[in-house]
Amino acid sequence: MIAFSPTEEQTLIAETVKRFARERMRSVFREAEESSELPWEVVNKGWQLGLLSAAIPEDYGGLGDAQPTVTGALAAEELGWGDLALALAIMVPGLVALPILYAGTEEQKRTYLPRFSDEGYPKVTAALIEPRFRFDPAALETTAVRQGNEYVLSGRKAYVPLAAGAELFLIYAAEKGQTQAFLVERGAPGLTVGERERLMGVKALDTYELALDGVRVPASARLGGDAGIDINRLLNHSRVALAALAVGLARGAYEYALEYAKNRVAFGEPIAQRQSIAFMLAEMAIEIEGVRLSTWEAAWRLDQGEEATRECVLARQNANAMALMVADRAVQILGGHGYIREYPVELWLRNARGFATFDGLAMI
Amino acid sequence: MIAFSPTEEQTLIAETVKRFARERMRSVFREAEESSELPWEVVNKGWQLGLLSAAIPEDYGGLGDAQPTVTGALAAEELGWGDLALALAIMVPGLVALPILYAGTEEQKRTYLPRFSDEGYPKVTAALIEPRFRFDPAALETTAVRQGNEYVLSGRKAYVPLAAGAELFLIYAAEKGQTQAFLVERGAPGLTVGERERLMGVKALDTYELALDGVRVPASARLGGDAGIDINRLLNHSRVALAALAVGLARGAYEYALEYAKNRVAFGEPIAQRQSIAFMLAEMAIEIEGVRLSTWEAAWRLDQGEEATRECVLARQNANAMALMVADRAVQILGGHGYIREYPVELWLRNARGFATFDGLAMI
Amino acid sequence: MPIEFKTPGAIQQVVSMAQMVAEQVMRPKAAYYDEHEHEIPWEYINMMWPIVSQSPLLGADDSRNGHGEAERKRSPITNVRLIHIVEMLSWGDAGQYLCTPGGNLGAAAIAAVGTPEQKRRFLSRFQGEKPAWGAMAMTEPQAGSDTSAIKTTAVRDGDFWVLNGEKIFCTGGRLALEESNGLVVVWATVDPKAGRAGMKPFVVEAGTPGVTVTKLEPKLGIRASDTASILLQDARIPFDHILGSPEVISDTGGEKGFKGAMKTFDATRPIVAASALGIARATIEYVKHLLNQEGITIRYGAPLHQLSAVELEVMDMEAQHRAAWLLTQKAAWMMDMGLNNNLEASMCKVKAGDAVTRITQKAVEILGPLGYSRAHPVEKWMRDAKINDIFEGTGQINRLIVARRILGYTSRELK
Amino acid sequence: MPIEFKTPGAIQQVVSMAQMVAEQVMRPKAAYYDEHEHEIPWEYINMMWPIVSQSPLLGADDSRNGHGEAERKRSPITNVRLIHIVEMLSWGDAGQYLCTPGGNLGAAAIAAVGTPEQKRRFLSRFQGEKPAWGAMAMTEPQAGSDTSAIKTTAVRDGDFWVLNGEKIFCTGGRLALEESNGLVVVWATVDPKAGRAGMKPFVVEAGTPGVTVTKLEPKLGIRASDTASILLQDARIPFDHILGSPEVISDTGGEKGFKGAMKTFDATRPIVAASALGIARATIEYVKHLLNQEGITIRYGAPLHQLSAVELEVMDMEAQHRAAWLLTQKAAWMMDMGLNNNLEASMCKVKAGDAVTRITQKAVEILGPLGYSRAHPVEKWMRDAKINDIFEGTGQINRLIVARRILGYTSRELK
Repeated sequence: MIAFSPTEEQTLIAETVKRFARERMRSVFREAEESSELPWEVVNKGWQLGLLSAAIPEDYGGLGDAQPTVTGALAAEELGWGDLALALAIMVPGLVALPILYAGTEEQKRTYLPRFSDEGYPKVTAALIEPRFRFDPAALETTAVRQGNEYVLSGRKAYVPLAAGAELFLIYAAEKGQTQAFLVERGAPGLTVGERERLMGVKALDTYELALDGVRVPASARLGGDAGIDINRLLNHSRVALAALAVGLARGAYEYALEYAKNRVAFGEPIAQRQSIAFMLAEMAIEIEGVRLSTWEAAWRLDQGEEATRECVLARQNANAMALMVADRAVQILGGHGYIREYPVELWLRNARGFATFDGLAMI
Repeated sequence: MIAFSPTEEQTLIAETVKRFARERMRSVFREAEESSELPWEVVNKGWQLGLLSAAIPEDYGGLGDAQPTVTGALAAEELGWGDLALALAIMVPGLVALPILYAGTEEQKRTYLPRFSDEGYPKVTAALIEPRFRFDPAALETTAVRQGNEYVLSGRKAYVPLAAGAELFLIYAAEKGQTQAFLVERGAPGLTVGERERLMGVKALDTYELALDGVRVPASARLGGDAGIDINRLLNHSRVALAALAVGLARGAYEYALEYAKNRVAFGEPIAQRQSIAFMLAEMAIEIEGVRLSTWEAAWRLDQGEEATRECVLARQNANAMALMVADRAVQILGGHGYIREYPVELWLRNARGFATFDGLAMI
Repeated sequence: MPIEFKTPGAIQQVVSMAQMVAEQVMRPKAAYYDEHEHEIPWEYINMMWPIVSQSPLLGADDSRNGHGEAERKRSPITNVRLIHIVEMLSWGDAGQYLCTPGGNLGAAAIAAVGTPEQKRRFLSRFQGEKPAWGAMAMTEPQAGSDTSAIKTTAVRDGDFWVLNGEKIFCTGGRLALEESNGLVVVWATVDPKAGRAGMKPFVVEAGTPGVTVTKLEPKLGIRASDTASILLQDARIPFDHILGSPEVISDTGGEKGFKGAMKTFDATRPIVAASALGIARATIEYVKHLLNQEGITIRYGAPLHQLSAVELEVMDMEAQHRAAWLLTQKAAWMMDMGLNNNLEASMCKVKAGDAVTRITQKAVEILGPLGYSRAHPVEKWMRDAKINDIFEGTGQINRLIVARRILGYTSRELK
Repeated sequence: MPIEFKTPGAIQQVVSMAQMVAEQVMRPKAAYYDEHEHEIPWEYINMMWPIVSQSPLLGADDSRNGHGEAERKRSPITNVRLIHIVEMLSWGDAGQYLCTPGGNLGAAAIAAVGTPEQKRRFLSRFQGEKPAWGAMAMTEPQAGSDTSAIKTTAVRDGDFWVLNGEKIFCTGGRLALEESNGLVVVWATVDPKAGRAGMKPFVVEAGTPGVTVTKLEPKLGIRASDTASILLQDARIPFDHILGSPEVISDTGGEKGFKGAMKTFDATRPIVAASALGIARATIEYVKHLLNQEGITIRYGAPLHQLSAVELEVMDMEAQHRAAWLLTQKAAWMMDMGLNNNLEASMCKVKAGDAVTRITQKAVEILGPLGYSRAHPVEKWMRDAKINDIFEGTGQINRLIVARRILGYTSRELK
């Protein structure tokens, strides 16, 4: 059947996250951004919602959601509505857990997955992006070379979230031209966490460059063992996560601009009563909904076990453009207020522009 | 100096063409389109305005305009305003004369150019476009092979205007991978004018496919003699001509939609008093003017003897998109009336879409 | 019912049938009917009639005989199924699709507002031996989007109404009045001073004296379909041909007749959107097919710096098409669920109108010399497409409706 | 004078000077001032002051001492020259450029509406030893685009005016009032019931008791520039600090004071457009430079099917930039020619605002991980750029002005 109604359970989860976003994330996000510091209390609370655990099968200590990606998309939209930096922080453990779930060996799953159902926020992170114009997840410059029973990793990574405190890194590298992933413990010789990066947005989330200078890991650290990973499959889970976050961010900007336009009086009536503003809002609403449904479909296909690369890529591409358009128009509708940092819309504009870059920075 | 005012002479020419467009072209263009027949009386009158002759130096029988390309752009805008099919028809002789002027040998100029100042419309045409997706003026599939004192031309051409009645063809072909041009007389063995083409727009102008099956021409038929031609330079004259025509077409559509919007009453007032319509018109006006000035600049640079490929390419690219946007919005503003053939705007939409395809179909 | 995107088997079956018709009957003649404006595509019509008249395939027909409500309850996929069929037939040829026999908009209005007796009386012809058409006549020369400006009058004369006025842009008006024993639902005012409250729908049957098709509009596209002007000169129709109450009910709460008409838009806008998206899909498939022949396949997921301009464009086409199609499915699904889809119906119409316009216009450019030539179908699809951003509410009118709904504004607050 | 696109030598010279300043003073500190919001770029200011105070380089200053008219007649390139300099300095850093000392908008208003005596008295400070700034205070919390909603009052008290109210979004207000012996032209109403007819500009000098800078807005971009809130509490200024007539001239024909203000927009909108386009050019150059390093050059004239997505995007950036820059030059040239450029001033502002927004946003995307990082300047340019679509009339307000002009509508006919 074609149907557009979440299950009762999904609705409940979405409502819970929505409340968390409204009450907890929205009360701290602006200060977190200005101070460039993660409000860990809120991140921990967000973690304790158990969204990741819900997606992990019961065999590995989780709750085994029947539609983990669809449910993830619903939750990610709400987190994205709350704040992108905090949402990404809350989702960082998934960057390690989900690749293990989707591509790990049975042993890797048994070893690592149960800890992601713990109350304590897992100190893990993943490194995919490389600091160059020609970055391509399918053709990395970071290399992994097999030497006997070990792999030697060399290269440079960027946009690695929470790397300063991470105890376990999932590091993507090209092995014979194919992208593979390796589990690397903190303190591995040759692994250096660089300076904290300075980005245009999501400033509350600390990200780092990573230098890999001949880092040696045992062969067993290779995700998926001999089979390795299908990077594209993992990227699809990232694409759909980014799309869902973008929908949430855009919805936040749209709702804010809509309320502003209804309350801001100029020339004797609310500016929302002018067609130029009203039509902008209408188009924002239409595009948000179109991308939301595209994201749901992509998520649903992943849950069905389909590859769905096309759907995931298109949902994400459309989401990038949509979120930017919506946030930019929100700034425009607020006029001068849109440009100052006491209103949230300029932040949403900066964050929205990030979606095009954030490969692998979120996953559901 | 930076200045945006045509000379008195240019203004006079533009005004003359404007009057011709309004009085002669606009009174026949719709019928010509519906009947797919050129109103030759009007085309001949248009030819007798002497626009091409004005661009040809006095030495070769012309009037020797000091800014031939700028003046050409001003005139082409007015012709484009009148009707694109008729404008292209009036400009066809230029497709042969101007390449000879810009790239011909002294002998070729002396032989051919004077006839373009005659009162009678010259029966000539040019063949550049090829009927394939990968058409590239700089990498033609039609070939010219030198054999002794002759060239042998083989291949297929499309969008050749007025080929059925032409007595002289300028045919572009790749010689050792470089685009060259060859003057071919009607009746040359192996030269076949195919069926008349059926296009989406400019239906009054008859165009044809051309088959070249080992057509032999003397070496002296090669434009520019041993030096040959710089196809890019000629294309720049085409790009700026197409851009100017697009500006004219768009201005016509814009003016029509503006008048309609001021006169069409809905919900108690002219629809132009709604911001949604008014803003559309404002953006149309802005884009038209921006492309017009870009076109003038490109034309001015050509007159200065600069290569100006960048300016010509950008003006044309921008003009394509602008003309389509303007014509599409004109249809939208007219609503149901925009869709029916008793109003001109649907024709302008079809014609506007042609600019992306009409390489070498106009030249100034 | 969870979120799901699997087309039900029952729909897949009828879509397969529609695909056969589209491929074998419509496509081969699409260019012909485009070139021969207003010739009637009888092959298609005769192929479709047995299907349409036997089963509630197409739209409001499933409400006939007064069983509409029951029918709807038994099969909560009526609207989703319908848009799938419309999409497929429009993929075949939007011009021929618009000639699909059946009650269409006329029957929809009768089904929405008519009494059980009226439904029986007027709708049975759409189950007869010969194809028949229903149509709707609303627009007038001075009244397009502003339907309240209608000047056609209906004056009571004993047991009759006398209609006078001129209607334009009546899709299928000729098929309904001249080519079959069909009917047209004509909107007229019983009280010119009452504005929308005075506007009522009247059933005008083929053969009614004083009713003439005066003109068929020559159009940019969908040329197989007739867009008729209809002149009503002292056209007398029985009193009980009025749909709904003859009373002029004033402003608040009232406008029932007019609201009825607006209500049908909630059902028909997704249908128009689906038709648009059939054209869009045809175009995308054609472009990709042609690119494939040139050895170009779209590398989904390649980074921006590796993509060609054409690849990026095709991906954008697909993304816009998909978003529009999902919006359309949702609007139809909501109807099937009995939910108010007024907002969603306009949303999908806006998006589909935009998407198909952009997709087809871009496709002509991408194909270069082939795109602009009538030897390839893309230029026709560009011409056919544009109507979808205009009829059943222009893109602007539908944006206005969306804006009013999301802002909670009345039509007075947001003009 | 024929159509010509050659920048005159006299302009090329000052642009070269501006380029030196931009490259050697502004660019090296651009990131610093972006990171250290509201620190004042004294190096730039001190470098510019001798130039600005000695020669009529920047804007309204050339009208000082009452010689404006004569000056304009002697050199019909004032405005064209000015936009070239502004473009170049904004290429350097838009934030620092906005700190350029001089009379700026405040002096422009005085030059446009003041008496010869007022010009002498108020403008001489902009030729002094120390840098001084002029500014304009119009916007209020409840009055943005709708300037007629201004609530700040000016009440006559003998030989004084007493001003009360709150102004926001005053660009350079702190520099004018706190960092120099500058002045702010404050718009206030002398008769709240008279609407625009009651609105008058008043010269408020630095040091006036009752005038306080209460806040500097934290902003998305242009962070070197202060956007000040100014509180006026019983601020007493001499009677002759009013610009233009103190009379409330009613509706028709009148509104002289307000029209004066609007008139200055005709001069300043091309300046804002030029500033936007300086950022746009910087961005395009940076992107092309980086692409060049990667071995990618733009193949102008290659057919669509051969272009990469990035090439097409860069070409579009350049085309939009060029069109906007030519519109801006034309608007400035018309001023120099003494022609009414009200339409053209808004046209170039709309186009430049759109172009720079789109260009910088796209550039961040094209550069991928580098684009979003503050280690590269593009993300800052995206942030700086956006103000140009907002201040001196949002894109929407300027579209409205263009629409009114092309349609011949009053502000009542097209709201």
